[in-house]
Amino acid sequence: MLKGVDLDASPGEVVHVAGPNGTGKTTLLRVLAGLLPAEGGEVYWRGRSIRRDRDEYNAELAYLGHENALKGDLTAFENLHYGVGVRRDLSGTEIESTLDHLGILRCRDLPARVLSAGQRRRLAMSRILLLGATLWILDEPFTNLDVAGVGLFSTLIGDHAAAGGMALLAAHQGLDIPGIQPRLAELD
Amino acid sequence: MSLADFFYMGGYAAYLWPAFGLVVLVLVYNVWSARRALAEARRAAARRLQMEETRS
Amino acid sequence: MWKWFHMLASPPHFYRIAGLTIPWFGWPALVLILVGLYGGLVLAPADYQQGDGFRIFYVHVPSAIMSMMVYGIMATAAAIGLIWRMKLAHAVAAASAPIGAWFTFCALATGSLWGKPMWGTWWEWDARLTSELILLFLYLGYIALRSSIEDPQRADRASAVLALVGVINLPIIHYSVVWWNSLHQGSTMFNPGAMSIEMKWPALSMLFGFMLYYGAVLFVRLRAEVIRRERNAAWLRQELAL
Amino acid sequence: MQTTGLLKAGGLLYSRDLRLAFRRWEQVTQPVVFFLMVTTLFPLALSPEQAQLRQVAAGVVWVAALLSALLALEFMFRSDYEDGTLEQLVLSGQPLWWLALVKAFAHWTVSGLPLVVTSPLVAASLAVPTGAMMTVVASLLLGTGILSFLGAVGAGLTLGVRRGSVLLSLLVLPLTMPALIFGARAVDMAIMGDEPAGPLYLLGALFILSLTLGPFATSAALKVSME
Repeated sequence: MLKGVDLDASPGEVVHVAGPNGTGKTTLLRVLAGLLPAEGGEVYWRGRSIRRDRDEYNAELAYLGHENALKGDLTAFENLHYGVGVRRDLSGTEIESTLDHLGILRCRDLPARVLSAGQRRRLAMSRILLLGATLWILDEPFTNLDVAGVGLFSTLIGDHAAAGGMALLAAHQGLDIPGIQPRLAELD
Repeated sequence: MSLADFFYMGGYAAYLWPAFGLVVLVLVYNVWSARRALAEARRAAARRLQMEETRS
Repeated sequence: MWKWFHMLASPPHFYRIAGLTIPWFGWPALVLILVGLYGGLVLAPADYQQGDGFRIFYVHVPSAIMSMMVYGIMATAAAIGLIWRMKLAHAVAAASAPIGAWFTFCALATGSLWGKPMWGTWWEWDARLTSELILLFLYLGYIALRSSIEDPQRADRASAVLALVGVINLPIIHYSVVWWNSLHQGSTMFNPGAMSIEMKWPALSMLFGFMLYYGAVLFVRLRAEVIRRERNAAWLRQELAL
Repeated sequence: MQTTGLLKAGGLLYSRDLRLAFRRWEQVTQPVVFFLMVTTLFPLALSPEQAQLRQVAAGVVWVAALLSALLALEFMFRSDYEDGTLEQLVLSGQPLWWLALVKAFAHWTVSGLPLVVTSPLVAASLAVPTGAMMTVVASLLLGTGILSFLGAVGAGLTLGVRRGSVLLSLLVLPLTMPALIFGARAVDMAIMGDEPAGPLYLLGALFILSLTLGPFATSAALKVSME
């Protein structure tokens, strides 16, 4: 499906993977996250193939797919408690301050099932923040968000890059990330 | 031994010949179906190549 | 050696070599099977207990041996395909499954036809027949899984995992069935170890004939699999003379 | 930043799955109801006579339990697969075989264990003597465990596959036949008043085998299904 794609990113950088539908943005991101094996070629992280050091790579990676990976029957708080807890130790106050940061603290004890699509996307983004990973791979992070939400996510991505992290994101619209000019990788 | 004796098979003809016949049938069928699969694959590949040709 | 191996595994080479090899398997297979049939039906003396009925042995036992051997080959190929990500090995596993299933079917059907005059019933819950039946279920599961996954790569890898789980289970299934059977009835059929040489050789001829036959059919099916998986148009065009 | 240890991660995943199961209570109770119903069919179909029921009791209890547990098997990874949670688990940095083992264990807790608990009731209704109850429970404890760990492989392979549930039974049933043979035999021996230790040990060996090898095969199956 994808052929001749060459991509690299360094700390403090945001890479915007763009292109019309069906050009393989999702496939590319899934390959980069190690969820799909590349038929030819390799993905390297800190100079080492991710096939070799799977667990180390995963520990520094936060991936947001099309699906929010939320359990409808669990509350917002529980979703983060379990979803992030498998990965690293975290306290309840940490979760609450992140929920607050994303403007969904009042949904803390509501089951994810009753949240709006935009609120669920925010909740999924809280998980990305809480994971504390260096590399963010975000597949269409702005779906279902209102204008304020798009602005908030852009700020978060900008802050992440400013703190030395990096982000790869697929989005079909233009990006406006404060304080940083994203590098464009166009697929066709 | 006469031919009739041979086909009679000591009274076991009713079981023996179906068994042999079945195995021979399966052996022939396997060859036939494998060859058909190959022909099918070749036809499908040819179609695919022609489609690609017309597209480009 | 490694380089030669890689060359063989490249689709165009393999396709041509397989095409050249098929007659070398096919014709000797035909000869050996015909010789085995003649030897088994005409030359071999009748068994002193079972009379001419024992002659079903000449198709039943080689089929049963093949059914297990093909499963073993299938699982080995699947393991190679999983570990070294070799497409050709996956193709071998895929092409073996229907042939193995048919051998299993033959072993069951001839066993049943043999059982009727010997035991007086079409189906006896004999340990070997029961294991053979479960083996057929394993083959059918493998084929069903493969056919219900559309993406060929995923189908390859998923069915390979199943084949490996199956091959680990096969001896367990066999011995548990033997144990179960020994509780309920005594040993059955007859003991091929006690056969004389003139009774034995047609069976060996059949068995080797079946092996070569399997090789020939496998290669025909492999050619089909290679074409199906091939995306490189240049040689395909040449091969299909377009 | 402190990464979560193996045991704690497993504990979290386990308690998450249990909490989810209890919020969908009907999913837990359905296999048990099915189990009770199937075993009711047999006295109706055969005869209510105690001696006759006792003769087939071992087989009936075991086959019914196997089918009931099989019913729940397809849900082991289904919802995690559909909502993307499985991807997150794969990327969690924890070994996938461990997560697969924990999930299979959690699944057993909500689908296999209830069957084990209700089995004395079912056995009693089939005229199994009280002395054989321990064997019924012990054999099903091991048997449902085997089905969960072995069935996890099949559940992983059939994720996102057309007609997955029928296919799943087709794949898993032949693999569970040895367990059925030993389990039903142990119960049968206990009913006859014999010492059932032999088949129980063999059942235990099968359990250990599926517990140790199953999770690795499951993790391979899950990786394939994620592609």
